[in-house]
Amino acid sequence: MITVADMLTLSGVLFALAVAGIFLNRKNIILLLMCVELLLLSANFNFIAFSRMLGDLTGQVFVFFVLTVAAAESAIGLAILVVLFRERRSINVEDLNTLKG
Amino acid sequence: MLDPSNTLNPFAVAVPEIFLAAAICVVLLFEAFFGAKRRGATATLTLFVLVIGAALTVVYANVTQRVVLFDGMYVADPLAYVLKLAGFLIVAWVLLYSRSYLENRDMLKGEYYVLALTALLGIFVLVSADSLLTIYLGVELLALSVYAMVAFDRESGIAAESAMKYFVLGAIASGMLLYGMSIIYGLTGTLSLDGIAAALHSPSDLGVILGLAFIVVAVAFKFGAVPFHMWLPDVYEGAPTSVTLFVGTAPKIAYFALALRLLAYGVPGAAIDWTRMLMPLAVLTLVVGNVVAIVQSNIKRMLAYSTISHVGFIVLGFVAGTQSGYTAALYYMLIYVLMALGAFGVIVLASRKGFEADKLDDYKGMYRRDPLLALAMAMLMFSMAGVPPFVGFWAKLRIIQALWETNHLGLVILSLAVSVVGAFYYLRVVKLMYFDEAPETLPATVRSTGVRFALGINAAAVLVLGILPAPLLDLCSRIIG
Amino acid sequence: MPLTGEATAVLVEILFYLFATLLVAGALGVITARNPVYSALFLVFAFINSAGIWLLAEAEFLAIVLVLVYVGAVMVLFLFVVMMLDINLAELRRGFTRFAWLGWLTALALIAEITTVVWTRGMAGVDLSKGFVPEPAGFSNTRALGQVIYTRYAYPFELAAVLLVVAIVAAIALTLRRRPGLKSQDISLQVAVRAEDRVRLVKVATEKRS
Amino acid sequence: MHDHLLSILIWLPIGAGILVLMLGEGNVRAGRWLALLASVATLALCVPLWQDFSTHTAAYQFVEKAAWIPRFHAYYALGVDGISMPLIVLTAFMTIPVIIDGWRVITKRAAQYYAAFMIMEGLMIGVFAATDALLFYFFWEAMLIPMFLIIGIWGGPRRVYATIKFFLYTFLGSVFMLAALIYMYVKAGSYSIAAFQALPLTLTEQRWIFFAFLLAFAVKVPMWPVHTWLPDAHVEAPTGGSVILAAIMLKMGGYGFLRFSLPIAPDACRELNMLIITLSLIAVIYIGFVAIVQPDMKKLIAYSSIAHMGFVTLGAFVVYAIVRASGGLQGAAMGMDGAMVQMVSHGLISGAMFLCVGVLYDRMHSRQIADYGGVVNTMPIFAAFMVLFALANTGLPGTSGFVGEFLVILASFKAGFWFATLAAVTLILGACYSLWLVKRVVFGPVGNDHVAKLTDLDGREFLILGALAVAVLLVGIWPAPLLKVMEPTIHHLVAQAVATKVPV
Amino acid sequence: MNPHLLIAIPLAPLVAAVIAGLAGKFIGRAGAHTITIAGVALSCALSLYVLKQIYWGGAAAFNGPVYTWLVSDGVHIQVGFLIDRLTVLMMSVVTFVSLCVHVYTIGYMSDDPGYTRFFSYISLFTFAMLMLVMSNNFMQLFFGWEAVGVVSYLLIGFWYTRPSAIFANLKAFIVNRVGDFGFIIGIAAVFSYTHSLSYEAAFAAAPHIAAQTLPVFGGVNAMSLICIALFIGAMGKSAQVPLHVWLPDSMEGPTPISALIHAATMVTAGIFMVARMSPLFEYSDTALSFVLVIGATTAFFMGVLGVVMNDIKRVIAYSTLSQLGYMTAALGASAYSAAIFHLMTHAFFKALLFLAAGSVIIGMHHEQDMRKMGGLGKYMPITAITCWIGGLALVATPFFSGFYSKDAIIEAVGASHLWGATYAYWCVLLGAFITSLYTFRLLFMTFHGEERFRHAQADHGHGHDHGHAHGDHGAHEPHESPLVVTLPLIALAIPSVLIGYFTVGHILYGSYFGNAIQVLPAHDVLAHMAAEYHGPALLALHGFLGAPFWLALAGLGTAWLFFLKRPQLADAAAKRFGWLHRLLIEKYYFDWFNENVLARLTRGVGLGLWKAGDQGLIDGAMVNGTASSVGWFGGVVRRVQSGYLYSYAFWIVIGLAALLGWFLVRA
Repeated sequence: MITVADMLTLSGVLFALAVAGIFLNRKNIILLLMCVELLLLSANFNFIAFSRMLGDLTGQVFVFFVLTVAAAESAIGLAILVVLFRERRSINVEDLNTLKG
Repeated sequence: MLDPSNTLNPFAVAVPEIFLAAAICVVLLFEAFFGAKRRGATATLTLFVLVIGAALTVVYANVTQRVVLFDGMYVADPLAYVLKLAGFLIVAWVLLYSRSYLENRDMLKGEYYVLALTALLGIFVLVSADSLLTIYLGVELLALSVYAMVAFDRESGIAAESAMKYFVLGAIASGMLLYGMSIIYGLTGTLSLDGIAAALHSPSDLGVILGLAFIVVAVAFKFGAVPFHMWLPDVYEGAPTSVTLFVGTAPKIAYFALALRLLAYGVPGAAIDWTRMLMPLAVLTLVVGNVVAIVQSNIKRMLAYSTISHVGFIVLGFVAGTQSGYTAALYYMLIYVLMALGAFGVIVLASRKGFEADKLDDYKGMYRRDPLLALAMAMLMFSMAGVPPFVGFWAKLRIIQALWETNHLGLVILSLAVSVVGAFYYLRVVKLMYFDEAPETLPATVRSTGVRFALGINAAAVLVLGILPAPLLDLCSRIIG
Repeated sequence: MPLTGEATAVLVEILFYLFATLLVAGALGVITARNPVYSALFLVFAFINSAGIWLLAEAEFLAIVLVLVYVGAVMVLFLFVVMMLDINLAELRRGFTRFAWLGWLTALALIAEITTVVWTRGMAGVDLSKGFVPEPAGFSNTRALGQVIYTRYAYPFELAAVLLVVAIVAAIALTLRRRPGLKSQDISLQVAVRAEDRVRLVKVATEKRS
Repeated sequence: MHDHLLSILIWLPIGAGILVLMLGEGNVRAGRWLALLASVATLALCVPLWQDFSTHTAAYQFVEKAAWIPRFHAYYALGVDGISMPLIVLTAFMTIPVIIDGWRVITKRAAQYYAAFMIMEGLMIGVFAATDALLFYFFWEAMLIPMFLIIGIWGGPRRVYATIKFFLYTFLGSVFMLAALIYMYVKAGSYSIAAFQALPLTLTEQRWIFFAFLLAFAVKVPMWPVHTWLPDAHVEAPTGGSVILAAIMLKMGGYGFLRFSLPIAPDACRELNMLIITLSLIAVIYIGFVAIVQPDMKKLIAYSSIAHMGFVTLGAFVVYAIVRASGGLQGAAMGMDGAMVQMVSHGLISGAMFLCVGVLYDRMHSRQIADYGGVVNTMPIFAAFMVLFALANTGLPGTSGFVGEFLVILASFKAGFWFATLAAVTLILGACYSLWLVKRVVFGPVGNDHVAKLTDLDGREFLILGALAVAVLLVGIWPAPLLKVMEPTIHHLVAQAVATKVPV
Repeated sequence: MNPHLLIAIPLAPLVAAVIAGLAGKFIGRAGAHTITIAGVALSCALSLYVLKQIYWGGAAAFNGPVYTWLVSDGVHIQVGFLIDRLTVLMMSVVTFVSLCVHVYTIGYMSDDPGYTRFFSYISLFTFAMLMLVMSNNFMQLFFGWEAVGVVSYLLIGFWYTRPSAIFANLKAFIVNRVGDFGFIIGIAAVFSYTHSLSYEAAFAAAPHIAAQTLPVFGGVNAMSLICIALFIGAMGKSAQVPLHVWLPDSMEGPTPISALIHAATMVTAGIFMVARMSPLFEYSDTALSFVLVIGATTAFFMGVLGVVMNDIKRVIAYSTLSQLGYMTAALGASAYSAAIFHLMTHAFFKALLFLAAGSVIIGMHHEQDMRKMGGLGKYMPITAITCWIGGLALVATPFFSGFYSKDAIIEAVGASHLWGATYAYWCVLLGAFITSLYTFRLLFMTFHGEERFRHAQADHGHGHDHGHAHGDHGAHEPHESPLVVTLPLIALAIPSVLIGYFTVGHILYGSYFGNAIQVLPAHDVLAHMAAEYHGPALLALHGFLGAPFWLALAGLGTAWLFFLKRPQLADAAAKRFGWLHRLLIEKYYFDWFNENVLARLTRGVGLGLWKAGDQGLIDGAMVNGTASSVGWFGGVVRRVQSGYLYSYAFWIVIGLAALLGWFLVRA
């Protein structure tokens, strides 16, 4: 039997890995975007788990919208990435430190 | 004014959103067909839209009690009414200030205005949200529009850099928001804020803390509270100034509503937990914002840190965790937006292509270059420092009053001490403008009478509201209830 | 051969752990792969495993959407961008920051915190050790969702639409470039063309032969 | 008109200031005259204020009250009693010399200069006239802005450092006062000063409030060790700025002690009076020594201001020491009388001293004592004034400087031998720094060629120094009217100061 | 008594001073001196009239207010007059001497550009002095006290271009302020016991105060403290050791001032004050002893310095110090009448001596060094004779006024039984010898012997009295002074000789002072002496038998030997006792101490507090330190904002983890 606790633990692990990935990677911004997707995935796990636990569809509806939003978000994120790459010729996180202090 | 029960259409109170959504389409189409030929027509149209929107808001959305629509996902209440009206006006003002800036830099495009309007719609959604789902969608709608606006100047590397940072961090934050929401949903089985408020009564429960921590972090991120503030200075500095002007003003309304609805109205049962979580954040925010602002040489960045310090005050209103505190936070937020509008407005108006007017030293001898701009800026700076007779004083006073009511001695002392530190960098701007002489001839500022008039009104508002603060204070108290 | 309810449960559990293990492995792959293309593929792998778990949890519609939208669209977009940007892969070889250990440590701390809460069973009276509510026979997850999304959730749905518009507008505004030197058609000009603009009737004076 | 006399006194100069500002730099002539006219009119309006002031009551007079922020029970409430009325008159009086002083000297952004001073006059009168704590604070802080600009725009070479130091120092002090005011509002439900005075407070609360007020007022007075903004501000400020700073702004600290600290936190004051007294005596002695060695005339006068203001705080707080030493109240009112008279007198004398330095500075553009010498040879009339004011500064009987010091010393002996003895050291130190200054600047052979080319006072300068000299002598020779005006209020104040507010 | 009349007495010179001071330009020199002399003359006449009324007319003492200065804490502090026999005597002396000096000034200052200013000052001084002596309360006393000090300050620095003059006047003021410091504490102490500033109240409360103990210095008698404090004021004003240092320097002022202020009137204010306060001093033996010892010390040791001075005015100045010491010693011995009596006689003969010295200075074209004089007697006969008269009065030659007063003092001190009386007696007794020595030295060196001015002309021009150029450089032959100068000399010479004879019976041994001066029976040395008094002539004849006379004679002989007969002996003695000579030349190193130790210490403390305290600790460490540490902190925190996306994310996650962790641990 899959318990909610199992699901939550799994999502927690995913969440942590996503977070770790974000600040482990300094070479490539695209990886950061992927990590964000993982992050959203982990939240979705929670929603689905709770939705199924409660027998309430709302959670799944939420996930549906999250997926929509995530797609839109990716589109914009990648668009920004393209603009950035055109300007800087680099998507290396370490080159992204003009603004600081 | 309108009692929704008397109108035929129950959705009448949602007219601001409906109108705005329709207007977005109109503006988009207008741009597609006429935009290329008549540069600026879209801008004018957008201003019209905003003015009409404001008028419609006054007519239709002026409710006296809570109206819940869309299956509990939408709420119209006096707070929403006021914030929406403010939203229209602020964005109108922002776009008015920005026009020549955009024109100068070949950014006067319909997409910019569409994005501004969608961001405004996001704000409205947040302001009227009564469900975790609408909150999330509002946050995203606003955030995505703003990300795009920040990156809008495709010629600017730092704009893209800041947009990228903003985007990635914003996405992390919304991930956290989602995670926290999912926990809350799991604990209560509902997305409705009213339902959550009714269901959650167990403060200091581990699960509640887990969910709250994520939500608090997300909210703090949106506000720009330390240590979740790091996007803010970079975005403020990196974005085109017109966008900084936008980012620094209108969204604050939404974030306030976000915090109020999500925390204060959503989980009042665990207020003791989230107020305690906010407390260290508020302390850090106040200290870091003020202290780091001192060492800045870029005025946009300096104002960004100043924003952070103001956010500290707004968060303090929430830390108080009382009606009075929320009222104070609302008042502070409105006042802050008014001041930021003016301050960033001055930067926008002072700049020219090739001269961003974003270095502090660019303001040397400003009084000679443009007395009106200098005067307005000086008034705004004094106001931000919290010196009477300007309105910023009342904002701080109101927060401190709320803190005293809840006996937060330490926070009172800290907030006041840092505001003295803060006064320093505001004074420095005045010093540059009034005490120093300009090194060489600098480009002229915007001469448009209309825009200057708008700035005059903006600055005068800071003074008039400072001398006669009662109406706005009353309004805030009334709409928080 | 139909399995017993208990056997099904065991199988589901086994599958869950399998998928979960693969999912975590995939996720690890995403964040540690040297090549962004590999990362993207690891992510696809992770999504597919997630979809599997969601299927196990009887959230069929979302599982399919995840595969369709994410794997089919978003990840392709990612790969597309990775390719398009022509990034020097050699240079993007992975390299962790000096503070990588702190990153791992924080991740561990987060996992510890979340699991602590989850396994303490103290979540506002909600029992997390329960399984899922069984769906009634003939229940269609997709139908149930479809019934509410366009009715109860019309408002968010509209908002989602606006969001997508924003994404489109933003993507175009940010990436579409009109290069001044490029020769391109102006369709509206072509359409609006009038005969008299194109054809010039020239009256040629006849020359008298002398 | 009496119903709105105070309002007129506040808003007339402010209005005039705004008008001057709007006239702009192109109409400086008109602006100047307007400023002068308005300041004279303000002083003229002080005549009915003084005339019709009843000396038989400690209650506020000329009261006005209008709703301001009804929700917070904050009112636009004005009124004067015996301690605020003389200070208002002083303010109105001292603004005129400042306006006249700038007549020809200020050429840079003159309209703004006059506007700043006129606006400041209104705000300062507002501080003294406000009977609502919030309104008081409003004026109190607002006043910093014109002063900040005055020092920063028309000041000397280190004006930026000085003015920011001034602003931040005073700002730091006052924000904590604000905290205390709001705290009391939360407890009392009103911002009326009278309500604060009537509010029962535990000793702990009073202590906090006391320190909050102390910080605000001590900075303003200024008391040792939070005085270091003053020498800088004074040195860098233009003459008019120094005059207003010394003559009026410092008084606000003393006024604050009398109006807020003593009646609102009497038990804390009783408990901590030795702190104030000690600081006051340090101010008198320590600062006296420091003043002696100053090479800069303005700095010297600035330090002497600090030392003199020590008498104000000493006089205000010695009441507790008197009660402790003698068990009675005899002499308590005298201390406060002395403090008040000292404030008025110091306003006149320090203002006059700064004007004197201004007269020299306008001619030589130096404030260094070493650059002068033998000024009397070329400027005999000026020298006469300077010597007179310097002597007044030493507390010479017959000048106003004597009255306050004398009363305070008399009162403090009731508190104890050492109080009076240490306070009286000022007699020696005051003479040292004031007259050594005179010796080096005024007397002696012509110091250098620049001094040789000096010209004596013109009519304008003669007028203002003469008016101040008359005032200084008048208060010195016949202070009775001043004391009479204050008497009921001071008695009331003493009663408040020794009553306990700790709830039983 | 008519109060208006009394008000007119101080007011007349004040009005004159104001007119001369403010309108000097318009009324001119003649106008200025006319009006001021008229003012002082009126004052003098009225004073004499009041004297007549009070002493001979039997009018009661007047004690009443003029106006209320202020009311504070229920205390009415008034300006008012107490006119009794003591007061009126002082008024008469002051106005008379002042009048003489006014007249004398016409001649002395005739070619000074500050002519009108000078007249304004001395009239103002007369006003201030009158306010002092006529006062019936401590406030006004202090007012007069300070006012005379200020005018003295202005007059010492009259020639303000001379560095020595403006040094001297600053010194005078500050030293006086040290005295006033004590004085005001005394006043405050009196006030604290009586809650009033009137003499009346203080005198009435005297026995009560004497019973109190003040908890300072381990407990002192209140009356002792009051009296010593008040007397410190007197020490400043009356130049008693160690606050005497200003008086010799004050000779930088014009000579009429030396006569008026620094000999006859202002410096005696202290004497007057103690006499006035006799009802208080009587209750404190400690204070009286203190007064006695200080006075006697001054009398002897300052006199000694007169012997080594060469500046004619300084000799007289030290003589004044010494005589003031005599008066003070008399006060200490409770012989207040004797002190006042000596004050009066001294006023005449010392003013005379100063004016005569001034006349010599005029005659010598502003040369003050006695070593450049000699043999002037035959050129300036009137001056010489009047000067001799003054000198004889000073050395207490029987029948001269000085004899009656000074002898009485010596005897009174001898009769005193207070602690220190023996020491004091020896001081005042030996003082007689010293007085005689320096007086005759002065007379011999100036008017007799070799005419040294002839070879002194070469280096003429140093040590000027006047700072301004003197038009008359051709004639260096000494000449007699004009009538306006000599007339006051004669006018003063007459009382110098006679006044003692005629008044001693009244003032000293009679009941002149009545209850204006109070002496407790236990201290009443004069009553004891009065018992043996049988008329002035007999007293004078008896004087020839007394030790003081023989000591004076010895002084005459010594002076004659050393300074007339064998001048080289003086030099030899100076060489023989080099250390002593040096000690005397350096004036016991008082000035050295004040300048090198006290003044330097003060400046050092000031600099130290300023640089280390204000600039270093408060501004440097606290104010700017706070500012810069905030800035430093800002710089550090700013570095956290590294610009790297991963570090931003890191902070977000750290924040989350920390927040979560902290709350989970708490819960």
